[in-house]
Amino acid sequence: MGNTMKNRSPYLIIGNSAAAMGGVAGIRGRDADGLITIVNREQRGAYYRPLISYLLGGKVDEGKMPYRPSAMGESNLRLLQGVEARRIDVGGRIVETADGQSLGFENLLVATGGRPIVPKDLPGREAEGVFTFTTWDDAEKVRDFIEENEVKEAVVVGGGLIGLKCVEALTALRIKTTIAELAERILSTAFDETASQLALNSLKKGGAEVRCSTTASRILTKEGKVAGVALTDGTEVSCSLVVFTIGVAPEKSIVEGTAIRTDRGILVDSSMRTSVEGIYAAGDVAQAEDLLSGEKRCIAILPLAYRQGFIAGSNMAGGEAKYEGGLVMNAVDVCDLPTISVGMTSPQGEGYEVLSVLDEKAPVYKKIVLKDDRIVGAIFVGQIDRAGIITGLIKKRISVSGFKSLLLTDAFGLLSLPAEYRKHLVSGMGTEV
Amino acid sequence: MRGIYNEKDMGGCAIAGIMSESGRLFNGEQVIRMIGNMRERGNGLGGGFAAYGIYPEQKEHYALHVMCESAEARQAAERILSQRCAIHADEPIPTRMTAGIGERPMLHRYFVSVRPSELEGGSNKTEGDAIVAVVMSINLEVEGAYIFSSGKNMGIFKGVGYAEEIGEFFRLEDYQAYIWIAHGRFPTNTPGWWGGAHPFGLLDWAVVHNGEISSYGINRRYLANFGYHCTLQTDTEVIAYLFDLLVRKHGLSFEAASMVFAPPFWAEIERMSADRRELARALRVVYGGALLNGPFSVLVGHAGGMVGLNDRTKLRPMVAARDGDRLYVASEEAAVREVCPNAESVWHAEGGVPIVGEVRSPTLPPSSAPQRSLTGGDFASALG
Amino acid sequence: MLKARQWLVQPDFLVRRDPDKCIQCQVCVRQCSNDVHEYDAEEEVVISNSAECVGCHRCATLCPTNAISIEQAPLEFRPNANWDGNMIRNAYKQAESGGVLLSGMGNDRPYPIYWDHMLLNASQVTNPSIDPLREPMELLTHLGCKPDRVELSPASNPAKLATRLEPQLELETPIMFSAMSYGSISYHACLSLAQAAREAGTFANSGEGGLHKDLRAFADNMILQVASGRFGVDVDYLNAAAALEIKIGQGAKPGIGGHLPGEKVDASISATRMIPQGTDALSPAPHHDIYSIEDLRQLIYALKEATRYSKPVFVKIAAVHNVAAIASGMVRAGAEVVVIDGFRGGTGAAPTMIRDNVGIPIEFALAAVDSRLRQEGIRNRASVVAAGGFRCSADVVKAIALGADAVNIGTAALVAMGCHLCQKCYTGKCNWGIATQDPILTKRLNPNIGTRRLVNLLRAWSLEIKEMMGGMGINAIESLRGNRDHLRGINLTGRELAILDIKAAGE
Amino acid sequence: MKRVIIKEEFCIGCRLCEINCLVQHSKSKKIIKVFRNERDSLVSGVQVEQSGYVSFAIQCRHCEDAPCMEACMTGAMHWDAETGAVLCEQDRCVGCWMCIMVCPVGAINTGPNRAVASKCDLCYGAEMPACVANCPNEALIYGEYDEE
Repeated sequence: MGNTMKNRSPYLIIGNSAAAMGGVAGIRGRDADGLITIVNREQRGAYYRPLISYLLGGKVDEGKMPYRPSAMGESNLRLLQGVEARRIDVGGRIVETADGQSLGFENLLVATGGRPIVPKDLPGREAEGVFTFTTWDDAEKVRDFIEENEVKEAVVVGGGLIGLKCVEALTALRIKTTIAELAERILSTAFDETASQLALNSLKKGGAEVRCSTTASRILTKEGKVAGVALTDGTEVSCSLVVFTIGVAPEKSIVEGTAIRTDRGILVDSSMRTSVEGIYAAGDVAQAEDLLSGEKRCIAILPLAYRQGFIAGSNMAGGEAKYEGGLVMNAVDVCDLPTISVGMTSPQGEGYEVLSVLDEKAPVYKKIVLKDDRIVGAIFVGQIDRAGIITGLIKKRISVSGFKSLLLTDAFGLLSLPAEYRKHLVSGMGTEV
Repeated sequence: MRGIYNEKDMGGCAIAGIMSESGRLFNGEQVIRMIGNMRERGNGLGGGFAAYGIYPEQKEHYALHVMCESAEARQAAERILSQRCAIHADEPIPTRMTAGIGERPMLHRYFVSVRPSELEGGSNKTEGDAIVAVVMSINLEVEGAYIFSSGKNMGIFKGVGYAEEIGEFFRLEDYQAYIWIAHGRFPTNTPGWWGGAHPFGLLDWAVVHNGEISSYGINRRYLANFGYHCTLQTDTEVIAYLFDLLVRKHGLSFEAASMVFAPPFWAEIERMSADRRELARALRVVYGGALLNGPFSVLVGHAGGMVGLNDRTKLRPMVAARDGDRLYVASEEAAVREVCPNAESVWHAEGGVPIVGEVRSPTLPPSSAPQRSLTGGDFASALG
Repeated sequence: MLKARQWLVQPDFLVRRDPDKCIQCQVCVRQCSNDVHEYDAEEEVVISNSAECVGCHRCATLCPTNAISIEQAPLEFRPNANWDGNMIRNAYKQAESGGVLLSGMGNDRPYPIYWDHMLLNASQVTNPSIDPLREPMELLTHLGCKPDRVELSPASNPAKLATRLEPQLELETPIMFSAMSYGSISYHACLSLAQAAREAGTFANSGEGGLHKDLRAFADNMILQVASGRFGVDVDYLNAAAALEIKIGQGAKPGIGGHLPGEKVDASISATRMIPQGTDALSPAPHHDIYSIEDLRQLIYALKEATRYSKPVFVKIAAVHNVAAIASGMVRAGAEVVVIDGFRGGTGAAPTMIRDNVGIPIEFALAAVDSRLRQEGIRNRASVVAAGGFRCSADVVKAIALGADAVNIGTAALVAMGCHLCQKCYTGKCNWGIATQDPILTKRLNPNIGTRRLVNLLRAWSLEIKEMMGGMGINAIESLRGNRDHLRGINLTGRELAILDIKAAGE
Repeated sequence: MKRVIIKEEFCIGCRLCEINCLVQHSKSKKIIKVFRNERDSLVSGVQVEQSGYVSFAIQCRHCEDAPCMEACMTGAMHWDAETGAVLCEQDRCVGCWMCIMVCPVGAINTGPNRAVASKCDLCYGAEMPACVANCPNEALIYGEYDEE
């Protein structure tokens, strides 16, 4: 116990990705050298997680993976790598680790991220050649397996963002890849039919096979190795590699059974604090307020993870930062087709207005969803320049009644915006122009 | 005579002056030695003297010194003179043959007073104004005649030659004066001419001057506004007229007049006390046309004393000394030491700061210059 | 908009585009308000229509590759000393339009420029020239009525001033900006002039267009005009000024009034001029309350009364044949500053025949006025300001030596702000953003740049004036003023020398 | 830190800023060669917007807490301590376009061939950005905001 007291850390962070990095930056913004202890399940330092598909596809080398040192903040950082945090003693303000350490803390940031979902009791899921795809290790394992077994065919289960990036990587390695998506279209959460269709076309042009409204019912094995996948539609696809990219669930096991309130993820308030004083959560594991709906919601995207971590961090260091609410948004390049989706792209219910332009050939697709003259969602496919202006309008809830007609034209720009808002933006300081 | 000499006088020269502030009389021998000492500053093309207090028996009358090229010219001048003035006496100016003095004009002097008729018409026109008018008209209209001295109880003696030779020529050792000023000339661009020599005079003003007035063109035109017509186109003449205008007519003190001729720079004026700033500004604004610009040291004599003045940036030399009741002014200190080896004080004139010598003697006749040297007032009346 | 072509009128200029240099960036297309340049998207090439070119060089100046050159249209008429191309073209224009020929800027006909027939003096040996970089060189100038003499209060010692001076305008350099009205030039141009005047310690002139409310802040450096139109004149306007100027005439159009077309009278100009928006602003040829010198006297004193005798009153006239006598009358009527505008003076718009044929050169007018006022002994009573075609500091020095207290520069100031003398001011399409009210064009004159360039011009000219004065051995401007000894004439007749009252070179 | 300050009221819409931005970021740096040979391989970091007489040039504002940096998943987008500029290290960028998605002024583009993000670098190393140096009307000024 004395030992625990001795190494009681003013700042303890569980996790080592975007949210954790945001946390470090947030703390350092207010406290230049207070000890920060980071407990990291993985056997390596912080790295740019989304790069794993590019690493697999050979688009980036390992050298590009680790965070820039500048992003880490050098001083007084204690990294416990390959150490898994097991449980939190909320009362004793201690985190116990798998290897039996007791880490005392004054402020704790839970940034454990998400756990990849693999359907339980799926026949053959234990077979050699079945993988998930969320970590650097995953990417290495998949690559090693491909090399050892000279994989020619693969099946990716789950047509979300990670799935697509994975497919892109595999096709880049000249592996015939089939993607199976349970929903009737890929990227169904981020996109509407039209956008999904354009992405699909691009994906096919990229050489991938796409099967919608179906998923794996069974892994076909041969001598304990993957031989193919049986799909719910009765068809079978032969392959020697299966990657599950169905999605991630918040990795909240560590707080279960504690006083920390959870729902789908760990519930946090606008300062990213959990229901317990001094304990914060950020990133994919956190369930924070949604900008548009105001409801608490898990949004597993990188910019929010960093922002949440930053806010948690500076509050841990005595700040009073407030989270303006999360906005779902995704940018992904589907086989050289740039796409962006922000907010509510397929509105359900009353009171929504939809503007859109479509050019199938280019292809270019732009869609804007409005409610009460305010933008609540947007999709950009093929032509995404200046999409950020729209994101800004959504975040700042600016009424577009005055320039609705311009939103989707090529002429749209800052000039279309209300003068005051424009000048504020342009000035960077709100003084000039 | 005019026309040929229609050029402004440029040159480096020597100036010298002695006065007795108690009004004691003494002869010209000392001033001749002073100017002779600076022979190197002249070139023998002109020299001259002014002496005050030399005609006590005619002191009520204006003494007009005239130089004429011919008897006809002299008659023509005399005709105008006798129309407008009463001639009380006249005679040739006594001279002696001297080595170095070559061809010489006829030199004659008249003692006159203004006829009352001359004072009619022109409002508050003074005798002085009338004499000025007469001098102007003769010098302008009479070919070959030129009045070079027109004050009371004083006289100007000048000609072509080295100053000391001119002094000898005019027998100056025979005159007794309380002020002597002298000039040795080095004309650079006008042939030596008797009328062109210094001093230049008008009424009892006598001016000797070393230097060049770059503002001459506007000074001349400025004076024309007030009826002064420069006949010789010498800047020395301009200085005499300006003294007459500012001191006799406008009643400025020598100090104030000096602030006009060699004004302080605006930057200095800014630093002055409110009253003085207001005065300096007014003088510059109003009398801009009278500013004497360019390098000069000038010595001005008048019945009440003498004044030495340097240009505002002091581009010409001038030394002053005091010893007993004597005030000495000269281009070079050596000239002073020549006649006064152990002066009580010797100093260099500052640019724009006048050296004012005043004769303190009740017996003196009224002068063109103010008695109180620091304040104004109209002295025209004093001439009546 | 399609307009019928005037068949007889041929282009004045030829726009050449070097195809090897042109990068089709279309800067020229965006900058030409006369639609000379046009981008053909199909051919992917910029083409130029010379017919509309006014030769303002905006395109050539901004072209990043200097691909554009502009020449006089090489369309030559058969040589004819009597009917030169200019005359023929004018006749064509009038045959097509049936209207009065209009021109902007000053007289451009090849009359002799007498400044170029006068040479300045310098000291050698007999007196030292002065180095203005090492010694003080004073340009401070006072405009206003001066007494003949200064009175000192008799009793006081040290001396104290008794005379109370009339209000004087103090200039740090003897150069002011000519009257240019808001309306004839843009707000940015007016602002540039006002700011430059303040920075350089001199004065700008509102012209007859009133004073924009935002320019009131600069009124201490502004001379405000009262002209025949009386635009924007009220008691506040009069009292805001540093000095007032009654405009009788203008060198570019003696005897002619002004006319600002209604389309230029927008909300701001209407407010400034105090006339309804969109109505023509007409200045009558004469002041209809001034038909004689006595009437002028009445107006002068009305203005003095209205301003409690706190500011000098200027009267500006065009240089006409008997200018000297008129000027003397003006001074006797109470004008404290007489402004003479020579026949080369600029304008926003004047009938070409008037501009090119009425009036006399400022050189003679100035010499005559200064001499006349001196002859009459009233030169002290008023300052004389010369205007109309001052191109450089030497012109200014010569004018001051002839007798001017100060000069006004108009065209030179406009040129400093970018004017290229295309003479199309009256079209309102000034590509340099000066003589226009079109918001797209007025943006082109950044008043910060305009101010800086004007201040630089005044600074440069002042330095040169100091150098020239130093060369003459003069260190105060009052010793140059009217000092004609420092001028010599060259290629002038005896009569001209006599009028200018200067000697010939060599005398 | 010095920034490019935009003076909307003086922008004359000539687009010399865009032109010179291209030249500055070209290989040859010779304007005519650039427009002949390199035009398609360049995208201007500054963009002029114009409608009627309102116009201005806009480039990356180099925000204090830049959303593009937060959103960047590769660390390509970074803050240059020396100049205070927000720079995109292109060989780290994989073209995910997160930055474009979050830039509120729309100052980042997909680059010449939609490979990696491209944006204003304040003409890194230059004393003054080309757009500022070549603005004929000082509608772009290089200076500190508080100087204004």
